[in-house]
Amino acid sequence: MSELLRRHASRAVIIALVVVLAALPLYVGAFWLQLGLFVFAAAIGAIGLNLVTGTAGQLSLAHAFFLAIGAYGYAYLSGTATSIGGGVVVDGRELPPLLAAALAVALAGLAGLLFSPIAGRLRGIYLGVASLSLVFIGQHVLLNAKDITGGFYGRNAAPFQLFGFTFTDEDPDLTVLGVRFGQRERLWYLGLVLLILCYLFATNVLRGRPGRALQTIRDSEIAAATMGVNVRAYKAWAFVLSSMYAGLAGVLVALAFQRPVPDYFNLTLSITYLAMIVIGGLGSVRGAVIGAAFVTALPLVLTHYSDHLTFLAQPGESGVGAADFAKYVYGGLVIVVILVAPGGLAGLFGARGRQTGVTTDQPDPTGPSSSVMVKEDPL
Amino acid sequence: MTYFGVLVINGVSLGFIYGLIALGFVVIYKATEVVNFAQGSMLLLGAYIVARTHGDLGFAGAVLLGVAAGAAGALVIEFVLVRRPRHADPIALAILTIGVDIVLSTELTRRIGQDVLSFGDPWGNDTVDLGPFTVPQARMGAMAVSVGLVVLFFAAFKYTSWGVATRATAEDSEAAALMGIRRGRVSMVAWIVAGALATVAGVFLGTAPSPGLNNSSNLTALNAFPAAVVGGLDSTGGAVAGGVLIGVVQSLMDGYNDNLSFLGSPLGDVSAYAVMLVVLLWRPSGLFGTREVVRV
Amino acid sequence: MEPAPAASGAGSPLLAVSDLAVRYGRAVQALRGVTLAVPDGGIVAVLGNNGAGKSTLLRTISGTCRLSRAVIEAGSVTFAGRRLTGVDPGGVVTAGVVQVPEGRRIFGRLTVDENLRAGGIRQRDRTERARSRDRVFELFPLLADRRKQRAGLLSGGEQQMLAIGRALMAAPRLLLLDEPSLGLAPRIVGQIAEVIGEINRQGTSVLLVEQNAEMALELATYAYVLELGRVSLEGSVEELRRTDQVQRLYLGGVDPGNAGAAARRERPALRRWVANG
Amino acid sequence: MRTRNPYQAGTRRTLRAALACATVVALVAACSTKSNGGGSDKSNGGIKTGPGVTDSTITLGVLTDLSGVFAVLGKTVTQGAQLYFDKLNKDGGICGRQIKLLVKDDGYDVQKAVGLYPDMESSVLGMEQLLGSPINAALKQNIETDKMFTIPVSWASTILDNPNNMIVGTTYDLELINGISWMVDKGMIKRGDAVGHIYLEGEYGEDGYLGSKFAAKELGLKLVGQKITATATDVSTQIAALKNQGVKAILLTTTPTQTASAAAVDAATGLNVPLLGNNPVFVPQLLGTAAGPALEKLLYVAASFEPYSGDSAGATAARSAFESKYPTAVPNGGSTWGWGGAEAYATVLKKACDNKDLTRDGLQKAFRQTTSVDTDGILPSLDYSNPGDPPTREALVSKADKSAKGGLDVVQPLKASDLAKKYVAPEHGKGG
Repeated sequence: MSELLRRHASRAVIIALVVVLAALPLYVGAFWLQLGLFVFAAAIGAIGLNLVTGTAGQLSLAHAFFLAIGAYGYAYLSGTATSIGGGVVVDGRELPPLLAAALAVALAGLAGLLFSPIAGRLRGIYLGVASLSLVFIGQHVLLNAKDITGGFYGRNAAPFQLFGFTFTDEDPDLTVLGVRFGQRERLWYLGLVLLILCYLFATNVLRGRPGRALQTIRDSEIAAATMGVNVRAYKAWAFVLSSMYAGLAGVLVALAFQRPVPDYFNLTLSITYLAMIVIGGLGSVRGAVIGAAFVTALPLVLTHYSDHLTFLAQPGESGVGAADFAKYVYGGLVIVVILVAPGGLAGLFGARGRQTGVTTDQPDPTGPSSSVMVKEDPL
Repeated sequence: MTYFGVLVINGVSLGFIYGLIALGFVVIYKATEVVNFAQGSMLLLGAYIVARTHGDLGFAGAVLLGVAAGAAGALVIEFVLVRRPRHADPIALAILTIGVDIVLSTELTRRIGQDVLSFGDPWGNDTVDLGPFTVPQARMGAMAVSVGLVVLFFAAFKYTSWGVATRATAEDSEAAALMGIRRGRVSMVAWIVAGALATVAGVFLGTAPSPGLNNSSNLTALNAFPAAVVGGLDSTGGAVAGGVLIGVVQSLMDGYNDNLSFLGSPLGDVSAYAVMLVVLLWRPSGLFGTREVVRV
Repeated sequence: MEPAPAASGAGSPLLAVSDLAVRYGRAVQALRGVTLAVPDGGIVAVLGNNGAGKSTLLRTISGTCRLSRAVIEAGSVTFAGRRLTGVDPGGVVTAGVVQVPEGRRIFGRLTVDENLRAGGIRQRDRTERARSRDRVFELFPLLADRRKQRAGLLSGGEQQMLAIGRALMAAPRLLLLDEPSLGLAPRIVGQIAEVIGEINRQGTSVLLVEQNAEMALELATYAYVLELGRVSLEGSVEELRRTDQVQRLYLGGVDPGNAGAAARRERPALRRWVANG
Repeated sequence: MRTRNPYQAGTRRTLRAALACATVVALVAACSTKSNGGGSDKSNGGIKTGPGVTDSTITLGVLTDLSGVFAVLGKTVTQGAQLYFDKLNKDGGICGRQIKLLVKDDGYDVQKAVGLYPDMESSVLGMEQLLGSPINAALKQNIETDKMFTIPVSWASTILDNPNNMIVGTTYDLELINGISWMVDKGMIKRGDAVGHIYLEGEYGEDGYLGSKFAAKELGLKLVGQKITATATDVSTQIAALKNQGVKAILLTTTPTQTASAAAVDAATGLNVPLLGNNPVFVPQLLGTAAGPALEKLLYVAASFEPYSGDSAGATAARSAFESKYPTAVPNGGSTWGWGGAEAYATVLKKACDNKDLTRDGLQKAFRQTTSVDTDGILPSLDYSNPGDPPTREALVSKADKSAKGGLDVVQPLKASDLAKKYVAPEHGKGG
């Protein structure tokens, strides 16, 4: 009975949240909308990383690379050949934006698939370090494959279009309840819808057979194998799915930036994504969203209000400014979460705590798939 | 040919510095199964102390203090953070060290700002002539000290009780515990050693031909990652060999970039990671690492 | 029931385990109130099937049960009048109790010498250490010949000797042996049994956990049978030999056609091979 | 989300207002502030005003790096600009309005910059400073859409094609062309010599390389390029490669740390050839390092603005203002340039005021009418009437010198070489 009630309450909260988010563009200014776009993109990316790192327990630092593939894939496929400065001309495929976006996501998935033989061969921390190399190789390619990426200068991403409706400031001019709907307002809804779809898909995946298989792999690959889980195939599949999520996040980033530049897709971005899922709570889809919102919004919001936050050094003063402070907070939170609150923010806020399984550092010793039982069965 | 020789010498001298950092990764990994992503910050911490105190203490005194500080910093990380969740999964602990790195490197780079901090080292910009090659004295010093430290390390690892205890723990921590080997102590010493080695590496990274310590010196630890992994994360000899290999590869790729222009440029940084990826495809546990023993 | 100090008959026992209850996680109750004693200078055997709680018992004594996240719910372990429960493994070794783990668990990448050093690591006194080493080489001359060899290259029997030798380096007063006969040829098992007897004659008490009841009952003077975490039977070896249960389950004497019992022994052995391979 | 309160800063509507708008169609435009956030042009006392302009103030945006890798540059440039506007405000401001800087720190992080830009967009008339090549590239689209008149802290010729950008000074390629011409004049290098160029991956380095390529071709030099990443701190491999080619001089478009390493290796390996760098290669802190003596012996810097120690009236005024406000700070040329840039921006604002049009379009128009910005000698006279062309082709050469304030001493005053006058970059003429 109370379980039923709780589920209803939880659903009500989520619906209320969605309604609020849908209404927000009517009230808030450009800064918050831009921030929201970043949050939607980050949340989609974090859900993806969470599938591979939180649920399947495979540390990946390559997320920035897959985001870059999504962003540049979209910019290239939807773009036209243009001169972008410094005598460089970028090529483009001029595909319809929707098709370009879908192909960019597929491309990111393909990259994940190509990497998965390596991922399948490597265990634990070796995979984490190997995935680092994708970020460096990716940066190198972004800077050197100038006729596709535009090099350091980046390249424009074509505005998104859906059945003739463009996500720009005009064409058609759109006014809703007296509020002019420009590019940011329109992209806001695109991001929101995509996030909801990605969220639902991920929760379904995790609730079903694949989710259980991934958790088993995380707890013990050997145990999973003896239980008939095709470990290699599932690991590859998790990587592909995770990179597709990253690819979609990349497409959104390209749309939000209007002009993706290589500098963005660096190791720091990968680490930021890792921080998101740890802070939110490893293994939890809701946690990934909460973590993404927190980590993305914190530095921007602190800077936005830095005039009022007297403990922060104001621009030009020496001392700890908003940017540094944000880093202390989220670096510190990563530490604190792993030390004392393995469920992350989702575990603290959520009524039922961890939603889709336990965290990596506390395998439940009573579970049938747990490594502890297999390892220490007191025979 | 002389040019090739110069590149190799540059690569080897840099490679030994990578080797020192990589050795730190490996010794921590062996003792605790944790990959320490905070190694770059530890390097920055020790070197920063040296740079700030050499005026008062002289170079040697500052280095001693810096090494002590680097070791103490590592010990604090080990004690407060890594030891507490004793049974935590190594991946969670690796992420934890990433958190430490974010906080520590933010603070240190903020303090360093745009300064280029020198160490007041005795070598300055003097050079040594080795036949047709001219090598900065500081790099010769780096090589000599690195070789010395590596030999010292290997001797300690081979012959001291700590070395035996660490290797025993790395192989079978429960059996080692049954022998009365305290894992906590093994792990403490490993972190101290890693912190000290990182500090020494940091000082050499900031002496000639580099002008000093700056706010991106910690990023060099990112080159020591491929070094440690190429050699094998649990192979101490592999760390040094991997460091030298990566140093030489980077130097050669940069030096012959003109002939490899189809690969784009610059090639130095990316080549380290490309080499690592190739090695891992071929040998998933690195060149000298042992294949992961799977216990059910 | 107060356990009889058995053969020695002298005063309080060297090791006393009383009412020990140990649990893994929430569900698995490994020990449910075990009480046993090892007299000074004696050899005591613990028999039992897989899952009876034998390994948990040894882990609890040696202080390593925390490594596998077991929780001591009740009871105590006392050694030479000193409480061992809550003492870390290093402290237990210093107190004079050393365990030879099941499956030998020698350090294969270390040399024979280094394995012995690891065993003697808590022995600070140099001359004591040398004396222990001499004693080990006396017991196992073969190890002396191979001291520079990597331990992983030794044969199974040699590895078992090394595992025992390694434990002796800490000069224990009580040696805990976890299935020393496991996976060894009968001839080797005989040799190992002889050495254990010799070690005991030199003054070290022994707690021997075995599935190989034949060997255990040969060596020991007093024995316990563990079943599902409880002591189901105990007594002097002569008494136990005569019980049907021990006959049937552990010695396989009475009913050679009992396929069930045979299978029961087969399976666990197989499982361990998988586990340690 | 932290955004549920509709009354938070940046929010100008309420639900009620929105509903009212829906019902009163005629009022839609008036109540929808977002739709005209980019240019709510009003007429005020005969002066048309745009966003960021009130009766008493003109607010300008500064999006800079105060906590990242270029924090020191961002800080001193901002300080220089603020000092100039302080002086200007004391003298009565512009159009009777005080100039206010709205400063935001992006920490040289692209996402932060893109996220903070909309925060400023509606409350500033233009951007007095936008630091960082990747950030300028990422915001290019926004700047164009919003017609945001901007001074980029970058001297790459690639940004000339953005008509909203006001480059203060000449571009990296022209700095080097002038510098190389000067070296030839001084006899440091001659036709047929090999010259090395170590340059950074990215806009800055590659723009410098454009200039050296041109100069080498025109002057019959053999150019040997070595590209490096920004995080490299040891350039001994690159110097070895250049030594192998027998170079007679080395050009640098690098970070200061790399400059010091280059000087140290250059001297230490006995190569001892002169070094010529672009204006960002040097910070005075380098002279305190072990590379100090080598730098003093070998390093020349080409720039289109005076160093901190410059003796023009403008540089002197900037210096004395800086010294009295920040007596303990380590000075560098950033504040001097910041002062000059602010003066250039103020020149355009004054022209817009004369035109009675303080809107973004008005600023744009005034910008193109600006044919000579006079910064009292900090910079050469700047002419912005030809979109896509650099405002000046002049550069000066200074030498590393410990005894000079700010560490640089001018050895060749501002001058445009014949080669510089002839040079056409790929972007030239493309603006507007």
